[in-house]
Amino acid sequence: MTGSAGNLLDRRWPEEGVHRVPYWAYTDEAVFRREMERVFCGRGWAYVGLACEIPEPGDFRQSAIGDRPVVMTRDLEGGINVVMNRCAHRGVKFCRARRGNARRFVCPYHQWAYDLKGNLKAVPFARGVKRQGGMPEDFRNEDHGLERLRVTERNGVVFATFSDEVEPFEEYLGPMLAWFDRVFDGRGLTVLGYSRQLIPSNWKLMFENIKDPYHASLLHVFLVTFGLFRADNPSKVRLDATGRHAVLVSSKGEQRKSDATKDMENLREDFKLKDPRLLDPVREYREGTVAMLTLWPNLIVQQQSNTLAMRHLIPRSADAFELAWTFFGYDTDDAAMTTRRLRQANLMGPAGFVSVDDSEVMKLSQDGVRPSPDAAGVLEMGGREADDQDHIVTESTIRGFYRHYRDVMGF
Amino acid sequence: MTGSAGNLLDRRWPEEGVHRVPYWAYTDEAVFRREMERVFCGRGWAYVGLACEIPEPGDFRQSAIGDRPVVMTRDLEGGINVVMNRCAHRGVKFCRARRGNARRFVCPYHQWAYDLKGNLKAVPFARGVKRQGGMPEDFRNEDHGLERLRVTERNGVVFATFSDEVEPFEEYLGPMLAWFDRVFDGRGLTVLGYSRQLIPSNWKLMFENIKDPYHASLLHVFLVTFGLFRADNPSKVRLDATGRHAVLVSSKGEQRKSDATKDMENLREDFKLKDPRLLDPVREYREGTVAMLTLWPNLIVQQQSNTLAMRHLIPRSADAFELAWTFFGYDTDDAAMTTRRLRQANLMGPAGFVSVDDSEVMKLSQDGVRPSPDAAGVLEMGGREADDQDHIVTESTIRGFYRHYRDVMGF
Amino acid sequence: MTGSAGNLLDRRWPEEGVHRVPYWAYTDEAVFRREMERVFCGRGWAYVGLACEIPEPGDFRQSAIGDRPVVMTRDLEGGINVVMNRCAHRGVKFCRARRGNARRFVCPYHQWAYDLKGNLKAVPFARGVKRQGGMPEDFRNEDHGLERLRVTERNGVVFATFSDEVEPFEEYLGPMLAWFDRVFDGRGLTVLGYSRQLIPSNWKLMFENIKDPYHASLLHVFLVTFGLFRADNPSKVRLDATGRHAVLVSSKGEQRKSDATKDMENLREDFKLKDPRLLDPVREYREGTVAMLTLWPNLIVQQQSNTLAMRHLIPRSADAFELAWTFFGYDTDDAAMTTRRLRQANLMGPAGFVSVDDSEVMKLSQDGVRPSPDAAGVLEMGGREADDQDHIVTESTIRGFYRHYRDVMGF
Amino acid sequence: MTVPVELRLEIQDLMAEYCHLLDDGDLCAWPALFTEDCFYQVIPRENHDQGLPLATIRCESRGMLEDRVMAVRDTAMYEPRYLRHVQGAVRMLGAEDGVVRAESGYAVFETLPDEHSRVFNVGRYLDEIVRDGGRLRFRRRICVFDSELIPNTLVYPI
Amino acid sequence: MTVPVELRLEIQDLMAEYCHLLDDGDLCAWPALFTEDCFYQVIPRENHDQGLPLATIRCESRGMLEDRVMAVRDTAMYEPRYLRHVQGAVRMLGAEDGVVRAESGYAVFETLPDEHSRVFNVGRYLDEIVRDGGRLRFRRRICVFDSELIPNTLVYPI
Amino acid sequence: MTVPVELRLEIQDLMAEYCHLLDDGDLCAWPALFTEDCFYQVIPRENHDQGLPLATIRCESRGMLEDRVMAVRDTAMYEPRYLRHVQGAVRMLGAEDGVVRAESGYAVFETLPDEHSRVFNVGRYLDEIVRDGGRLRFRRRICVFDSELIPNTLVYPI
Ligand code: FES
Ligand code: FES
Ligand code: FES
Ligand SMILES: [Fe+3]
Ligand SMILES: [Fe+3]
Ligand SMILES: [Fe+3]
Repeated sequence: MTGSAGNLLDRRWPEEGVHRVPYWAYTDEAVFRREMERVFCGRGWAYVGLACEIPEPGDFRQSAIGDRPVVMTRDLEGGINVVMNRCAHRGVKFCRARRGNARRFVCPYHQWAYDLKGNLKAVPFARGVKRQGGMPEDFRNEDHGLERLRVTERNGVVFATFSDEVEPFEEYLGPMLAWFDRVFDGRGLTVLGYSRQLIPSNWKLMFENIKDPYHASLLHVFLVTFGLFRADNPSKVRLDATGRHAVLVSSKGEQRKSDATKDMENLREDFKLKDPRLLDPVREYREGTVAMLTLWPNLIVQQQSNTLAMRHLIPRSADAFELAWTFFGYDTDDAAMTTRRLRQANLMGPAGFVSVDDSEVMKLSQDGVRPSPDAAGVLEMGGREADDQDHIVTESTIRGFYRHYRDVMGF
Repeated sequence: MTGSAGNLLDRRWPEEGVHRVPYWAYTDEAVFRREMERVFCGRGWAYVGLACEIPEPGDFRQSAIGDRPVVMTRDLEGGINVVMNRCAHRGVKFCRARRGNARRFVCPYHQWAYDLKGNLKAVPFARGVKRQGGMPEDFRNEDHGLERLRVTERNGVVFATFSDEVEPFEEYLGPMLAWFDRVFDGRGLTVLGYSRQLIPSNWKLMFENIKDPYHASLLHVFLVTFGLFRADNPSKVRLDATGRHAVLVSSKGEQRKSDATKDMENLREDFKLKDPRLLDPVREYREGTVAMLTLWPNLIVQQQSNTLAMRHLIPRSADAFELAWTFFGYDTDDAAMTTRRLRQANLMGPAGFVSVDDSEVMKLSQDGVRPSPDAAGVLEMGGREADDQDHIVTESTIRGFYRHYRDVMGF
Repeated sequence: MTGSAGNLLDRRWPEEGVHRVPYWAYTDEAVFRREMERVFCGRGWAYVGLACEIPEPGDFRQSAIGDRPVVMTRDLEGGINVVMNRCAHRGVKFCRARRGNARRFVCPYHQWAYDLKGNLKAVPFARGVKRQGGMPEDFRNEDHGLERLRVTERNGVVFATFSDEVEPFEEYLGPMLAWFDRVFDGRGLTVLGYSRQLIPSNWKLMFENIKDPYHASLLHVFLVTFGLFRADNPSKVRLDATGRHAVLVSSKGEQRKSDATKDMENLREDFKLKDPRLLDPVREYREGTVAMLTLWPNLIVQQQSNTLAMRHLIPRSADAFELAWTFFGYDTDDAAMTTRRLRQANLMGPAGFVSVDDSEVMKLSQDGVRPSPDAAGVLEMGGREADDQDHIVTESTIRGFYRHYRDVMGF
Repeated sequence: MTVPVELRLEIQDLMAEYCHLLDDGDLCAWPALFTEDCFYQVIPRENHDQGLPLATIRCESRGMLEDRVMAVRDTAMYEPRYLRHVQGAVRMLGAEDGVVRAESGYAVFETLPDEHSRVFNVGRYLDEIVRDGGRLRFRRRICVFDSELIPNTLVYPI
Repeated sequence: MTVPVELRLEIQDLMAEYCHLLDDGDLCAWPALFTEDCFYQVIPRENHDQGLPLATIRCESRGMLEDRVMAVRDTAMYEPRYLRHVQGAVRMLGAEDGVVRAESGYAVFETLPDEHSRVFNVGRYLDEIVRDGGRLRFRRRICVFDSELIPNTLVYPI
Repeated sequence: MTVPVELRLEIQDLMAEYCHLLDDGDLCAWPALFTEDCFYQVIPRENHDQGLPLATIRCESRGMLEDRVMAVRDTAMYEPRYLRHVQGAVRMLGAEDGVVRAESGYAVFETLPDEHSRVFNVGRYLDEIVRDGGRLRFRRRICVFDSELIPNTLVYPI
C-alpha cells in the first residue's frame, strides 16, 4: 500500500454485512484510488482484448486496465504481449494510434525504441554525439524496458495481470470456466464493431446491474414484452467460491401474461414489431438463451440471443466509467447470422432498447447516492447470503461481489 | 459529525471576529461538505416550494435542500409531504419528472412503490416467484420507506427540515415573521414562471449580497438612476436574535441628484426610458417599496417594486450554486398587475438590469478570493456589531449571518 | 507554511536524487498548492509583462503570478506598479478589462477607489449618509490598500515578487543576466501580438521541455529538416549556481545528413518549401541562432531565428497550465524584419510547426504519468549531475531545475 | 411552401445580419431589425411549454429593445465576453398577409476572458417577419431556450 | 452541380423539418421523412472508417424506424432531456436517376435537467434523397459520428 | 445586395466543400480552394481588434498553404483527432469588380481519443471570393477566433 491512498480510509462498512452497501463506496475518490491499485491492478486477470484484433505480427491495439493505459501487441514470434503505455524514460504515453501495425514502438519525445515485447532496444545518442554527452556508462537498456504484464489467452480472449501471485486463469475462473467456454468454444472470433459510452456513475454499479437478475423483468419493458427475459422463465445464478465472478443464465419465454407476471406492471401484450426482422433470434447454445458472465475485475461477457459482446469496464473516476463494447461473432457465421447480430445490436449499446434503461438507471443511482455517503443500499432479495440460486428473484451475486470486494479492499 | 467531513477542518477564523471573513470559507470543499450537513440539513427550516405548485392530490414537484434532492408532494388527504428523492432499496433518484401528478412513486429499477407520503407500499416479487426467492421473512416494508422530512407551511410557502429539534417555524423566524407575512398575507399565490442560473461562486456570497444594502446604491446604476434604491432613501435593516435571518427595507426616492449622492458617481440623471411601461411601479405594501428578506439556510424573498420572487439557493460545490427563481403574483392580481410584474421582471433574474450586476460581482468575488485562502474580507461598514440599523450604510446583517454561521459550523 | 498545504505532504523523493522525478510531482493537487506559495509567490522574481505594454501614465494590463491575478500599472509619475487584483474590502477581482487606461481603480461592488499604486483613496459613505452609518472612527485607508508587490524592470521587462528577501534582480539572475541582456539590450520593444493556449499538463513539463535540448533534434522533424536545430550543431547549456535558471544556445546547421545524424531517423532531406519566404532567417545576435532562456519561476525567453517571444507560464491546476505568448520585435525593426518575424511565427505558438510537437508531447506525458504516481522519470542523459555542458546531448539543466525545486519545496 | 426564392434569401440575410450585429457587439444597430411594435422575448422552454408567461427578457416594443441596449451598455456591470451565434436551417412555416412565419434552431457560444469557449444557450427562434420601411424586420421573435440552467448571466440578447 | 435552385431549397426544407421534428420531441412524425425501404444508420466514425458493420442504431426500413420510435416512447426508461440539432452547410454530391446525394456536418446539443447544455454528438450526414409520394424523403441517411465516446446514452435518433 | 441567387449558392458550395475537406482530413485538397496569391490567416480576436499583426497561422500564398499541409502531415507530432465545422448563415457584404465579400460565423468541434467532443474554436470568417480558373476560390480568408485560450494545439487549419 502506497502512502497516497493509504491514509484516508477510516471508512467503515455497515455492521449488517454484505447485504448493505454504503454509499461512500460509490463516491469517495480515496476509495477509488485504492480500487485502482487493489482491484484492477492487484490479484486478478483483467480483460485486455480479443486475439483476433491483432492477428498479424506487429499488430497492436490500445486498451486499459483500471485507469492505466496499456498496449496489447502481437510480437514477431506470434506471441501476445501487454505493456504499459508509458515510456520508461520520462513517462510519455507513447502509443497514440488506437490500433495499427509496427515493428517497434518509438516514443515521440526522444525516440527511445522498444520492441513489441517492451524491451528497450535503442536510446538515441546513448553514446553521445561527437564524443560528448550520452548516457552514463552503467546505464543498461535491460533496466529500462516498458512495464510488462503477465498475459494469458484462452480461446481468443486476452487477459493480463500486474500480479505475480495470481493463480492460472483457468483456476482463477473456477466454475465460471465452463460458462466462459460456452461462448468461447475455440471457434475463431470476428469483430463486428465497437461502441463506447461514458456512464456517469461508479463502475461497481455496472457490475451490480449485470449481476442483478431481479431488475431485468421489471426495468426492461422491451425485454419483458418480447419474452427475452422474465422472472418466470427458467433461470439461475452461479458464483465462484470467492463471489467475485458470477453468471446469470435464463431462457426465452413467450410474449404473454401468466400467473407469475402479476407484479410486472409494464408488460405490454399489444406491442408488435412493424418490422419483425429486428428480433428474429436463433438458438445457439444448449443451455440458456441469455447468459451474462461477470468476471472480476473488469469484464462482462454478454450473450443475449444472438448479440455477443465484451463489455470492458474502464473506470475514470469514482463518478464515471467508460463502457467499451466489442461486438463480435464467429468465423463460422453466415451472412444471415451476421445480419441477425447486427440487427439485434439495436437492443444493446448506448442506444439499445434494453441497455439504455440500465445506463440511465446507473446515472440515477449515482445522483441518488452522491449526497448521502453515510446511507446504504439494502440487498436482501433472495436472502442475505451469497449462494447459487435456481431463479432470478435474488441479489445473491451482488452480495457475493461485495464479499470479495471487502476482502480485497480491507473494509 | 461523520468521519467524512470531520477530520480536515483545522481552519481557524480570524481573531478579529465576524467583521472578518476568511477566504477559505468560500473555497474549501471540506468546509462545503460540513455546510451541507450542518447548515442545510441541520437545525433550520429550509425552503422547498410553494403550496400552489402542487394544488391537487397527487401533484408533486422536485426540489432540493442543500445538495440533496427532495420531492414535495400533495397526498391524497391534501397534506404536503417532503421526501428524499432516493429509493430506499439501492439509492436511485427515482423521481425524474420535474413536476407531475401520480398516485404513487415507482422506482424504475425494481419498481418498489411508495405512496405520496413516502411509505413503502409494494416490493415486486417480495414473496418470490413460483415459491422461489423473495425477501427475507423479517423484511418489513415499514422499515424501508423514503426518508421523510418534517414539513411546515405558512401562507402558501413550504419549508422542511431534517432536524427533530428545530423550533416551530413561527418561533424560528422570530421578528422576521412579520416581514414574511407582509408578502405572504394569506392571499393565494400564482406562479408566473421560473428562471434558473448557475452562479460560479460560493453560495454565501449570495446571502452577503442581499444582506448588504451598502452596495445597492453603488453597484446598481440602473436602480440608482431610477431612484428604486438609494442610500439616502428611508431604509433600515433588521435581524433576528441569532443573526441568521434579516430583512432590508427601503422606499423609492426620486431620480435626481441630492446632497447625499455625491459619493454615488454612477448616477445618470439624463437616462430616460424610451418605453416607460417597462417601469411603472404601483405601491403594494404599507412599509417600503422594496424589502429583501433572507432566511437561513436557503431562501431569499424578494419584493422589489412589483416583482415578487422566491430565490432558492441550491449549492453545488464550494465554487458554484444554483439560484432558482420562482416569480409569483397574487390570485387577486388583475391583468394589468400581471403584465406589470412581467415587465418589471426585466430587472431581475439572469438577464435582469439589476441582478446581472450581482451575479457578475459574485463571480468576480470568487475569482478574487480563490487564490488567497488565507486572506480575509473586511466588514466594518456601520461598525463591527451585528445590530439593527435605521439606514443602509452598513454591513451589520452580514456580520449577523457569520455570527450564526460560526456557531453552527464550530469555527 | 499555512495549514492548508502543510499537512498532506508525506511525499518522499526517490532516493536516487535529481536524476529521478517522481510522477506524483505532476499530479498531486497538494503539491500544486504548495508550489503556488513557495515557487511562484516565494523567493523569486516572477515575470509580469513588458513595459512597452503600458507606455502611458494610467495604462494597465492584467497579468498573473502563479494562480494569483495581478495588475501591472503605470502610475502618474511614470513608475511601474504591480498589485493583486483583489479588492481589500471583500476580495472582488476588481479589474475586468484585460488592458486599458485609468486614473484609478474603482471596485465595482462598493466603489472603493485605489490609485495606480494600490493605495486606497476613497471609501464611499465612509462617513455615513445623513450622519448615519459609515466606517468606524479608527478605520484608516492606509491599512486597506491593495496588496502590492515589489517590482523591478530591466531593459523593458517587468518582474515582481511577493518576497521581501529575494536578492536584487541582477544578482538573482547571476550568470543568466548576460543571456537576458543579449535579447533585451536596451532597444525599445514592440509587441506584435499575443497567443494563448491551455496545455493539459503540469507546468513543470514545460520547463523540462525547454530545458531539454536532447529532444529537439529528435522530436522536431521540422527543425531538424531545416537545420534550425540539430544535435550536431554547435551548442551548449548553462545554469546558474542554484540550477533554477538555464539557457540553451545553439547555431543553425545545414539541411543535410551527416555522420552524426544516424540516430535522427526523422530527417527528411527531400523536404522543400514551396514558398521559401516562410523561413528566411537573418542572423541577429553574435552567439547562437537560437537561445532559450528559462527563468525561475515562470518565464521562458524564446529566441529562435527571428521569432522573439516571452512565454509566460500560468499554472491553473496540477493538470493544466496556461501558456501566454507575447511575440515582440524591436523598435528598430524595418518592415521586412517585422514581416519576417510574423512569418516565422508559423513555427511557434499553438499552431507552430515546432511547438505543436511540444504541446502534444506534454499532454502525452501527463496522460502517461497520471495513473502511476509512484513511478518516476529517469534523467540520466549527459550524466547525473547538473552542470554546464558544451553540447546538447544532456538533461543536465532539468536536473538543475529539480535540485532547486526540491530545496524550495522541502522534498 | 409558397415563399419565393428571393424572399427566402432576404430572410436569410436578415437572420445573418441579426447574428453578426450581436456577435460584433454592435448592439445599437440591433433594434432596427425589429418593427416599432415588435414583441421580443427570451423564455426558458420550461415556461413556454407550460404556458407560464415569465420571460428572461421581455420587450414589448422597439423602445424597450432600445432601453435594454442602453441598460446593457450604460448601467450594467459585467465581465467582458464574446458571443457567437450559429444558426441552423430555417424552417418556413407559412407566408400570409405579408407575414412570413419561420422557425430555426440556434446555438450561442460564450467566451469569457481566460476561459475556453462554451455552449452558452441553445434553442429555437419562432419568428414573424414583415416588410416594413423598405426592408424585412422581425415583428415577433421568440427565443425559446433549452439551456434553462443559465451559465451565470445572460447579458446580451440571444 | 446540376441541382436546380428549387430542388436545393426543397432539400433544405426536408433537412430543416428533420431537425425540428426531433428537437420538438415529435418522434412519431419522423419516420415519414423516410421512404418505406429506407436505410438509416447511426454509426461511430471508427467503425465506418474501418469498414466494421456494427452501428449504434440500424434501421433497415421505415417499419424499423417506427419500431424504434415505439420502443423509445413506450418501453425505454430515461431521464427527460432536450436535444437541439444545428446543421451546417449542405454539400451537394450529385443528382442522378432521381436520387440526390448530399452530405452535411451537424452538431447536436443535449440538455439534461439541472445541467448546462453540452455538445452531445457531432458528425456528418450522408444522404440519398428521392421524390416519393409527392415529397422528398430520405432513401438513405447515414449519420457518421465523431463523438465516439457517447455521453451516457443515445436515446433519440440523431 | 446584388449577388445573384446562383452565385450565392455557388458560394455556399465553396464553403461547404471547405468544411468537408477539413473534416474528412483531406488536407491535400484544401489549398486548391484558394487562389495562388491568396492570404489566409487564423488570428485571435484580441490581436485583430487591437490591430496587432501576429496571427496563429499566417499564409501569404497557396504555396504557404501547401507548406503547412506538408508540415502537418509529414513533420508534426500530435494525437489523432477529429474536427467538425458547423458554419452559420453567410452574410453577403458586397460584390464589386468580380470580388464577393462575405462573412459568416462558425463553430469547430474537436474530438480527441477517449474524450467527449468539445467546442474547440468559434469565430467568424471574413472572406473575399473570386472566380479563378473556372471556379470560385478564396482570395482572402481571415478566421478571427473568439476562442483565444486555445485548448492545447491548433493542428489543422480552421
Ligand atoms: S520520454 Fe519517451 S523517449 Fe523520452
Ligand atoms: S433501487 Fe429502487 S427499486 Fe431497486
Ligand atoms: S468588495 Fe471592493 S469595494 Fe467592496
Ligand atoms: Fe439490465
Ligand atoms: Fe444587488
Ligand atoms: Fe521542443
